[in-house]
Amino acid sequence: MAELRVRIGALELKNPILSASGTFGYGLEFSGMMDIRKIGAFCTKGLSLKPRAGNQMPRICETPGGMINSIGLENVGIDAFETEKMPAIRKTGATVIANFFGDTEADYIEAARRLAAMDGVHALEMNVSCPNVDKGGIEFGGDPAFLEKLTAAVKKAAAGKTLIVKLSPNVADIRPFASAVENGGGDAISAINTLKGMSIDVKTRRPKIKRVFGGLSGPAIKPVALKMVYECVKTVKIPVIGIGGIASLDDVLEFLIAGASAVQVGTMNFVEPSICQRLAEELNVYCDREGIARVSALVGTLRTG
Amino acid sequence: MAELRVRIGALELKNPILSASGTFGYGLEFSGMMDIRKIGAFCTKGLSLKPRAGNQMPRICETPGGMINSIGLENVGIDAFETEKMPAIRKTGATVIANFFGDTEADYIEAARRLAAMDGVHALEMNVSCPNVDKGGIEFGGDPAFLEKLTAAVKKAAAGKTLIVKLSPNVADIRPFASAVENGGGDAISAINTLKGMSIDVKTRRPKIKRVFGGLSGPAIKPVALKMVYECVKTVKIPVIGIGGIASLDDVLEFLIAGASAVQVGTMNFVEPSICQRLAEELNVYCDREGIARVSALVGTLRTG
Amino acid sequence: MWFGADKTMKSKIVSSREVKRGYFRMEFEFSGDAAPGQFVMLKVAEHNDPLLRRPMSIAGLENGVMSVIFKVVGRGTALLAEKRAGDHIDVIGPFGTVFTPPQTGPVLLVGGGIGVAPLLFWMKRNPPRAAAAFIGGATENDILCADEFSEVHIATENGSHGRKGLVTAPLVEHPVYRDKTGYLLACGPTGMLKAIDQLAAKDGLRGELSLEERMGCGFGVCLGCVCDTTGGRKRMCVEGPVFKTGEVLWRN
Amino acid sequence: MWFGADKTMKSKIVSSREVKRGYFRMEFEFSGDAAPGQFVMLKVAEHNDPLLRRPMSIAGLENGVMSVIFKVVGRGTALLAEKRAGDHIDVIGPFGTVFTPPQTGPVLLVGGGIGVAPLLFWMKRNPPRAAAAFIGGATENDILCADEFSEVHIATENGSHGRKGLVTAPLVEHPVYRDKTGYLLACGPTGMLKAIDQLAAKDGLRGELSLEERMGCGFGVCLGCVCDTTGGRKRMCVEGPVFKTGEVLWRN
Ligand SMILES: Cc1cc2nc3c(=O)[nH]c(=O)nc-3n(C[C@H](O)[C@H](O)[C@H](O)COP(=O)(O)OP(=O)(O)OC[C@H]3O[C@@H](n4cnc5c(N)ncnc54)[C@H](O)[C@@H]3O)c2cc1C
Ligand SMILES: Cc1cc2nc3c(=O)[nH]c(=O)nc-3n(C[C@H](O)[C@H](O)[C@H](O)COP(=O)(O)OP(=O)(O)OC[C@H]3O[C@@H](n4cnc5c(N)ncnc54)[C@H](O)[C@@H]3O)c2cc1C
Ligand SMILES: Cc1cc2nc3c(=O)[nH]c(=O)nc-3n(C[C@H](O)[C@H](O)[C@H](O)COP(=O)(O)O)c2cc1C
Ligand SMILES: Cc1cc2nc3c(=O)[nH]c(=O)nc-3n(C[C@H](O)[C@H](O)[C@H](O)COP(=O)(O)O)c2cc1C
Ligand code: FES
Ligand code: FES
Repeated sequence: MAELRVRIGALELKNPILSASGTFGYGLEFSGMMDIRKIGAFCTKGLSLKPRAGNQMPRICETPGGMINSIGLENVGIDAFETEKMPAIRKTGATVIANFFGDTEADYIEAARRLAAMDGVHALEMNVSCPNVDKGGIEFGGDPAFLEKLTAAVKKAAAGKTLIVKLSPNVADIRPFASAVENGGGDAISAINTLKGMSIDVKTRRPKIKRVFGGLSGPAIKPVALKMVYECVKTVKIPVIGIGGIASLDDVLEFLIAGASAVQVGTMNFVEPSICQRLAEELNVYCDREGIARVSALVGTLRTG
Repeated sequence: MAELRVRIGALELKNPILSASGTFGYGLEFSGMMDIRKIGAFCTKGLSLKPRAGNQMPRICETPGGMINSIGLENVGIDAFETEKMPAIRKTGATVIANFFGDTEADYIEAARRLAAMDGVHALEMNVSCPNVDKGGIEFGGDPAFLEKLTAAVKKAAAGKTLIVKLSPNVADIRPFASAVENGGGDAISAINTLKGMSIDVKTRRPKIKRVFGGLSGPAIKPVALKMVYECVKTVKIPVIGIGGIASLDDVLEFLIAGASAVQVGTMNFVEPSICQRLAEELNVYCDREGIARVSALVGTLRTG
Repeated sequence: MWFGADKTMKSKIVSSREVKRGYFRMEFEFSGDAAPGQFVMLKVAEHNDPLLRRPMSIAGLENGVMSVIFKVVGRGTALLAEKRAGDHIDVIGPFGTVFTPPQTGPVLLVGGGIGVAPLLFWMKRNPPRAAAAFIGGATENDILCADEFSEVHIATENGSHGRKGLVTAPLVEHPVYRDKTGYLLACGPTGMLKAIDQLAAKDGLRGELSLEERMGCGFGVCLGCVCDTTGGRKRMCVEGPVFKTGEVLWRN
Repeated sequence: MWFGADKTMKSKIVSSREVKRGYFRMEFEFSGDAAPGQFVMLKVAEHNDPLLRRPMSIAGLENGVMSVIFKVVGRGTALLAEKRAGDHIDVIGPFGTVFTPPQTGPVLLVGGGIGVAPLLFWMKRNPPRAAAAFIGGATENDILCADEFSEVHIATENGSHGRKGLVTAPLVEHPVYRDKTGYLLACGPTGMLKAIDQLAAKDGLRGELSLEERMGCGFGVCLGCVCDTTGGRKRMCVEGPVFKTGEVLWRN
């Protein structure tokens, strides 16, 4: 039994396999399909102060090796999350990372304050990169100077809880954004969110997604994600959590070798609901077989040159 | 028999199916595998004034629904192209778009002048987006102001030949780059070149590409390409040629409906050497079946809202 | 448990045959129960393309063998149609709400095209309850499983089988509809369901409609399948696919 | 013509069997000719994942039936191994250079693992020419087709079959090697080929080596398969895979 524990800021995780926000609901939906205590943590659907109905339908479609979504950050809101979801989540024994976003800086700060104070929330993940909602998302994460300021303000509101900042890949160079998170006092970076994409139904000549553009995820984006994660790792000292197209143990290993301290699995939860648990088990078997005593010894072992 | 001819600047193409630079060699390699006169045009491997040996091996690898390459713009150089390749190419009766690049602005201008003057070259495609070579590529296409200046200078050197400028997708927003080409006097835009990506061999813990990063292409990138092409179309009045992940007639139609005047097929030439010819034939059958008299009537027919 | 942490756990296909041109009926082993109205999510290919599972209504479940009936409409269903007895298929489910007509009283089944699948399952589990089935389709080739219902009324758009026109025509003429004692269970294209919903409202009948939508997951986490109802925004895969008449706020 | 504009043109598989654990021999219909040393590009899946074709040396071609021998090393070859007689496979080729030993004189064949495939083809086309074959592999399981050669010398790294050690050991002891009249045709892992190249230089023999590299296209347009030679940078799929001894500038 290899040592799979990893540390992200103040947060200690059982293992480095997490499930990604927006692909794991509020954690409860997977009961009976997998054992949520066997994975490092799960990230909640992105939460906002007020509940949101999200975008109009259709808001998902399939693409080669991936999918596009334009859910529009539908969520129950932080109040309902606290009263209707958290009691049940606490009972599962899951490690909970509350993913959140806001429409304004004040919203972000207030959401972070609320979630940080919530019993059973172990860490926060700030989404500054959702391309779906008119006023949210990309604007917050699109300017390094503003991102640094936002990170600092939110970190203060998080009152000691680990703050992970999740970056957008829809930038020319992700490195200044990684630095902004580090300089703003963020505890960790997670990357990547979805790439902007589009698909057309040629029969109806309509976009397959009502709002035309959506976020591309799944195996198709893995090479882009891995490259950006590697760039973040080379830029900052804080831990980086790798996300994007993970579907197999080899994919997990690619991100760890590139320097990610942990990974999140997104789209593939839809295809194989128990994938995170399977990958955690396979990672353990792999480490034992390869004589790797602690998984952290794998992190950043890429041999270049 | 539908009217498949389309016009890109001064260039009239038999049909809107072209093969993309770097995936079709110098056109001669496909003889016996397809009839090059049946496609709109082919884009040569990127040419430079001096021959180049390209990057070290390994320089390709497969990814989910795509591939990464880091060829490093290996090419025979414009002299050898003229003396060793062009005579044979002229005999094929192909419509030739000479793709080119340089290390300096002066190189670009001189390459354009040479190619524009070459008998049998019908149009030029300027690659400002190759991420593979230390001093070339992204730097030229990464700043709209510079891109506009370069386009204007090269357009002058092209002495009336149609100049297509090929854009990089590795930018936060492609629209200023599209405008730069238009303002600089470019006749058309082609988009997209490859997305930056990375892949690791977990057994050896080495990057699968010697230079670590490479360009991602193939079906995986189609949604990203389509979105960027649509953005270009909405931004400029000059024609846009759609490139990225095209593998089927439906893919061609997606780009045309989004507003591309023509398309280029890249990676799929490797998998199915006669794909461009097949798609041109299928497009004709489709137009006839749907009662579309001229293919240009399809362009930009996306219904939104 | 209906599936394990092992990705390779799959159900063995017992049979697969083309019942009408482009329509297939597939049977596979399935341990566990399911109720009429529910669906399963099938993985059609081993690899990442096509990536997502495909939802299929359960058309029957008996002695550990589940059946589905599907129409080939795209890549996923084309791949499904290539599978043969003895092959394995990766199935998860059952998911979704079930038909819950009142304990007593006659039930009218209305199916359009492939929509007969869940009705067939309900009928098999409740044989004496179904007063009549109404089956519609574009042509004769689109009328499925008609001979498995005892009283059946058929309508095709081109008149090639049964009445010419929509399936709602024979429905509204049926005595059990006209005397308003019939409870409707309907599944089919959205247009048909909307028409039935409006008829039921106008004529004062109650019933349930099984809807369809693109689904990313099938178990409530992607939020890709929502529809608006009188009770707010619902996920079609968890709070549906079966909704009461009068509940759905139809888009356009 | 060996393939048409129609994407669906495929070759019918005549047989496929596992000849050793993890090694398969597949035969499929092939109209047209090919020469020993050449290879074909096989599409292993219908859809986009895995995307690229896989190169395979031609192990035989007789009466319109081509054979290949392959080892399952990854996803592509695993999918190939699932194919059965009667299935179809999308093949393009032949591509690449051919073995061109001098018109007369004894030939020594040296194959490592799956590298015997093109040698087998050459031997079948030139039965009296092969003086001896030298076949090496990690274990007994990796020694392929040994019984199809008349004079054969075997070496395995673990000694489970033939001599323990590398295949170069029996090679250099062979009289036809020692008297320098032998012309070498070798195919196998890069390390083996490099060793043979160096031996040949040292001992003054000539011959040809068939190299391997990841290939994107197989016909010279992706430039993904280059290697440096005394004649400059060459594409392994067009100017190779067969190179003369002394021609390749070995990387590290
Ligand atoms: C709860 C539920 C139960 C279903 N039961 C059945 C059934 O019993 N038999 C049957 O034949 N079909 C059923 N469907 C529809 C079936 O899931 C789709 O036909 C199938 O997913 C199409 O896959 P494809 O790859 O062949 O088509 P694609 O290439 O993905 O798409 C082809 C066309 O089908 C549409 N489509 C894709 N997915 C769906 C979907 N989930 N729902 C509706 N349309 C879709 C696309 O928009 C497109 O127009 C059901 C759908 C749902 C949501
Ligand atoms: C000219 C030529 C002839 C060949 N002939 C044969 C043959 O007769 N029999 C046979 O079994 N194999 C042969 N190969 C190798 C064969 O093409 C690869 O084993 C195969 O492509 C691997 O595919 P995969 O999807 O199973 O493995 P992948 O999952 O793609 O890769 C598994 C491993 O194989 C390596 N690999 C992938 N492609 C190649 C390649 N083209 N060449 C070498 N290594 C590769 C990868 O780097 C990786 O380490 C030949 C290769 C070439 C270039
Ligand atoms: C349907 C869907 C909804 C998502 N919702 C959110 C969200 O609410 N907040 C967030 O930070 N990321 C969200 N994401 C992004 C994922 O968490 C993840 O970053 C992305 O999908 C890439 O990982 P993958 O390729 O493994 O899916 C969503 C992704 C999908 C597919
Ligand atoms: C192996 C390879 C080499 C390429 N070389 C060039 C090049 O020399 N010049 C250029 O402008 N684009 C080059 N490209 C980019 C393609 O022309 C095309 O823009 C890209 O591959 C996206 O299209 P696809 O997804 O259809 O392949 C190359 C692509 C590949 C795969
Ligand atoms: S299909 Fe994912 S929530 Fe319904
Ligand atoms: S494999 Fe493409 S050039 Fe050789």
